[in-house]
Amino acid sequence: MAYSKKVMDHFANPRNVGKMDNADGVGEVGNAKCGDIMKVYLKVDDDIITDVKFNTFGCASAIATSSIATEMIKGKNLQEALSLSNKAVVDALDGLPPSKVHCSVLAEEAVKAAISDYYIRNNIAHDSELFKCTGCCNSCDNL
Amino acid sequence: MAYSKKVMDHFANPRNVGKMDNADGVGEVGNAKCGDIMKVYLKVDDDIITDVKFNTFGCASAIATSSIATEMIKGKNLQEALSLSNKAVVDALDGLPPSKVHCSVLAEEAVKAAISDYYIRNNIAHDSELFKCTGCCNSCDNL
Amino acid sequence: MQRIYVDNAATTAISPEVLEAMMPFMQEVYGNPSSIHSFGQEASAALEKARLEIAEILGAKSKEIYFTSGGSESDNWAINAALSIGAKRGKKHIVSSKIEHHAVLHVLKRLEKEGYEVTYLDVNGNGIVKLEDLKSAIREDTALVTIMYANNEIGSIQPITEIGALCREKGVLFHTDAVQAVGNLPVNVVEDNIDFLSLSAHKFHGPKGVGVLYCRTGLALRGLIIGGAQERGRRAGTENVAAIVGMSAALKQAKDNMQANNIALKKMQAKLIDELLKIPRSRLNGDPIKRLPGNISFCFEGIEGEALLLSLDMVGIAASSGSACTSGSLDPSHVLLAIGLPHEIAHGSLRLSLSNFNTMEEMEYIIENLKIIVKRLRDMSPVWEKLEKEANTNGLQ
Amino acid sequence: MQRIYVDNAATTAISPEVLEAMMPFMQEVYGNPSSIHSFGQEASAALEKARLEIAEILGAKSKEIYFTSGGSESDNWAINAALSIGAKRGKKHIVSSKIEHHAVLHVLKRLEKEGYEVTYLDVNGNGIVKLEDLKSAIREDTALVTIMYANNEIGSIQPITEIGALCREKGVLFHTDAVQAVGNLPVNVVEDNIDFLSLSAHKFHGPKGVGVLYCRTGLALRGLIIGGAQERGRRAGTENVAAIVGMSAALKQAKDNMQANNIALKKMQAKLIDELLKIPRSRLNGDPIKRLPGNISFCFEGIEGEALLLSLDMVGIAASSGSACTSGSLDPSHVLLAIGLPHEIAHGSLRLSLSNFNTMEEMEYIIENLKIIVKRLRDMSPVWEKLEKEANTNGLQ
Ligand SMILES: Cc1ncc(COP(=O)(O)O)c(C=O)c1O
Ligand SMILES: Cc1ncc(COP(=O)(O)O)c(C=O)c1O
Repeated sequence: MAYSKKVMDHFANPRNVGKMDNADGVGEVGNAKCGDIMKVYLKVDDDIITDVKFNTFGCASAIATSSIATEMIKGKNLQEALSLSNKAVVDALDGLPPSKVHCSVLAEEAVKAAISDYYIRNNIAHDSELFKCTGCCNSCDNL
Repeated sequence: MAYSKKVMDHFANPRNVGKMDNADGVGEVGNAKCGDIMKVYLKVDDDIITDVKFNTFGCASAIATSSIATEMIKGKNLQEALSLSNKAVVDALDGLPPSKVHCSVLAEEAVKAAISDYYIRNNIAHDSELFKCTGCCNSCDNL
Repeated sequence: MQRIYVDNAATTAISPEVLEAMMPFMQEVYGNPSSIHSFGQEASAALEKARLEIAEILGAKSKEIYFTSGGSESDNWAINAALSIGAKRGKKHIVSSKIEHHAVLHVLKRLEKEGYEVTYLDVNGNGIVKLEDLKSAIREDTALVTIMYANNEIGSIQPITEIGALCREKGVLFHTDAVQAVGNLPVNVVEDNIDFLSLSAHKFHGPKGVGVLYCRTGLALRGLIIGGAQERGRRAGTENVAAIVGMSAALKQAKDNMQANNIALKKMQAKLIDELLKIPRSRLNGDPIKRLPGNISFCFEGIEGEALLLSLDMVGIAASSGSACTSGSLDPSHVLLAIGLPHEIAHGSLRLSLSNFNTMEEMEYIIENLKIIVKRLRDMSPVWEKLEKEANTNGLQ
Repeated sequence: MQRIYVDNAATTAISPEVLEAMMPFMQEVYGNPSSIHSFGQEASAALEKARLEIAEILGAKSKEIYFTSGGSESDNWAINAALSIGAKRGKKHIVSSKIEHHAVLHVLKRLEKEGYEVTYLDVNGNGIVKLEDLKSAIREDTALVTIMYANNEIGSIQPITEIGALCREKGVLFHTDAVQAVGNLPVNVVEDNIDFLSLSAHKFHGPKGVGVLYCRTGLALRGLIIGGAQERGRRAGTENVAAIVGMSAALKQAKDNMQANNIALKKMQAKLIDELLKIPRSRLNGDPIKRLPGNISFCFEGIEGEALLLSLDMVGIAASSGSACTSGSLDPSHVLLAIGLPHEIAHGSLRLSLSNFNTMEEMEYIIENLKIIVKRLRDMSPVWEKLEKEANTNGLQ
């Protein structure tokens, strides 16, 4: 259960935490029953993510993965943001305990859900396969 | 396994320990396989036990029970000596641990065996029932 | 930074007096109690003295006390031993509750796989077993009733006297996991008709890794760990003399100070409960009256327990979200689900468990910081956002 | 009065350095290692550090080390776990030896009642298992070979490397009770192909009530004491952190000083053996070469062991007649019978077991007093009288 310094830093001082009133895309994944919900807000300007905010209900690693994921996509174009993998999130946090890796998957999915929302709002064609829930966070099955 | 002070005293300073060259009666009970052998020598004068010696192979309580038993019969007449019970021996020692009570039985039997030997040597009629092994020391059965 | 330890249901600090009592047995008196020489006999005398003292405090006889490595071993052992008694008459049914500690529950789960049938009694909303339920659950083939004395998460105290009386009346063996009760409540095995009882020293300022199984005389106690003739041939292993002496000292201290401690604990407990209930959408778990004097169990809607704990830890407050053994697992506590909480609320649980080493000033500090932390986490919680919206909508209607 | 402790095979004194390593964990660092707050994480870090240190010394991996309450629990657990692996393939046969510790033997006896078949290998006159015997004892349905590393009574060291290799070759699980070996001999689980190994801290100047079960990765380790998720879900119970830290410190100290200690021990051992062999009708039990460096096991004909021990105790010498657990029982040691001694000789046994806290001066004192005591007890022994008579008669013929 020992978290890296990076995780604790992002938990204690989460970056980009907050809501966004007039977001261009909003994604929410997870459910309260499982214990983790992440909501990501995007401001998109000319295919570039100019601002991002998140709200998370969940454990310290859920908050930390949300925080670092938002940091990693800010200023990137949507294509780059879409390529964010949960592995990259874990690496950026200097690792996560095995039981917490699902949080990084959730963070990846939250970003994708927000981008998907942006595409849909703007009628931009996209490969919906990319946005399917990986089902990796199988904590729901355990309940 | 805690022995009384009395037991330790009789073990450390056994009374009447030794052999007797011209004993009037000698009794030996127990066997080395069981771990206890007691040998009691009597000098009898006019039905009175004027001297008594013992030799014992065995644990501390075997030595202590032999010691106190010889003390208890010295100066007594044979009838009195015959009435020595293992219980009296245990009491005189302020008790024995349960696993060591058989030693007191052995002591009683050693005294009786010596008296029996005296009776036989002197052709004195006696009730042989009195001298039967009680079988109480069933340590042999456990081997 | 100030450090406040309010996780005494997980484990306690060894009290200085207990440590002092233990020290000779970690230094000069190191003999093996089974040895017949003086080093051994000194150790053996201390062991038997401790056994007698513990027995007396529990209302038991010396020879009914078996030393173990702690609460879990005692629980495992008691259940296995009781069933081996029942097995002789083909009894294959066990009654327990839904809120037992894992040291009981996991044993029962394994036994179910091995052909035993287990009835897990429901508890009411306050976490208390209903006697009528127990009465109707006991069957002809019931080998054992195992119900904990007091719950480790929500602090609820079961009606043990009544349960014990009922079991005795029905002729069923009764085991109670009293790990959280002993040291905090007066426990008497005779008055409560207890056949088997588990306790663990580290819950009452004794050392870790040592406990007791009480087993009533007359019951055949099948060994779980066998070998040497220690513990009258029922529990093998060179005895942990220092720890056992420490356990006895700790129990004695707990008993001597129980009344005074309880008054102080209840005052701190009341203060925390009063103040934390002022936080909106918070709830106290467990029975408001029939609860351990040092236990405060809360749920805060809209936030998750681990984040709460780590936030508290960052300001020096050591608490727990439930039992120590399950901290870090994904599933919410089976105890909170058993008292009827939905998953999303059960996730936001916090257990503060006090000891007589805590102070009222610490309570103030906890309250102040907890309020800030709950607000901070809620502010970033999409669940809280939804709850607020719903409330506003309802308010508007 | 001078007090000399030469019963280190029964238990040892905690070394001052070990106690020092333990103290913080009996005072400030009292958290439950399962707790996620800083108190818990400090304890958890110490626990994992100890695990790694112990693993490295044994040539094992960290995750192969399970903390237990001592050697007996480890033995019970290993045997039960190994059989549960074998049970999946219907294996119902066990190979062991006639000289195992009761923590193994009693488990095997119980298993025999439950339908297992056990082959107890004979040992040679020096207390050593014969490899050919083992080879022919292993069958298709053999689930486990359990043979001790070194014997606690007579100190004989088994050919563990060869046994391990043979078991691996035959595909049979191998457990070794290394309680007397670890700390005295270099033990490497990989080189010796060991699948399960038991050790106990109090045999090498660590605290009582704590031990290790080593279980090779890849083997399904069925829990004996289950409940909380401690020890990766395999052994429930709040970890005895202080004792575990002490065990690791003790093992490290034993390893670092092993060479120097062994030289000193062997010197004292040789002195005692030489001098005691000068007593008429005395014999050294166990192998003269393949023996634990601190073990001296003797039989003196014509006297009984307990009387000898208590006499030694009266002059301040703490020794044993065999294993501590059986001192005070009526039956002579199964180990001495297994090496072929008749009952009457086996009764007169004495075990002196040294540690690096002993000195050459103490050996002198022991020799001097032992000679006097043996003579005194023989002088009052009717068995000795007979032996002398027989000798005289034989001499006359
Ligand atoms: C060979 C052997 N195995 C097992 C044990 C049991 O260890 P413990 O007393 O720590 O349970 C001992 C010592 O008592 C021993 O010498
Ligand atoms: C109710 C209850 N039972 C059993 C246990 C297990 O005790 P131990 O950790 O001492 O094995 C605990 C605490 O961990 C507990 O709270």
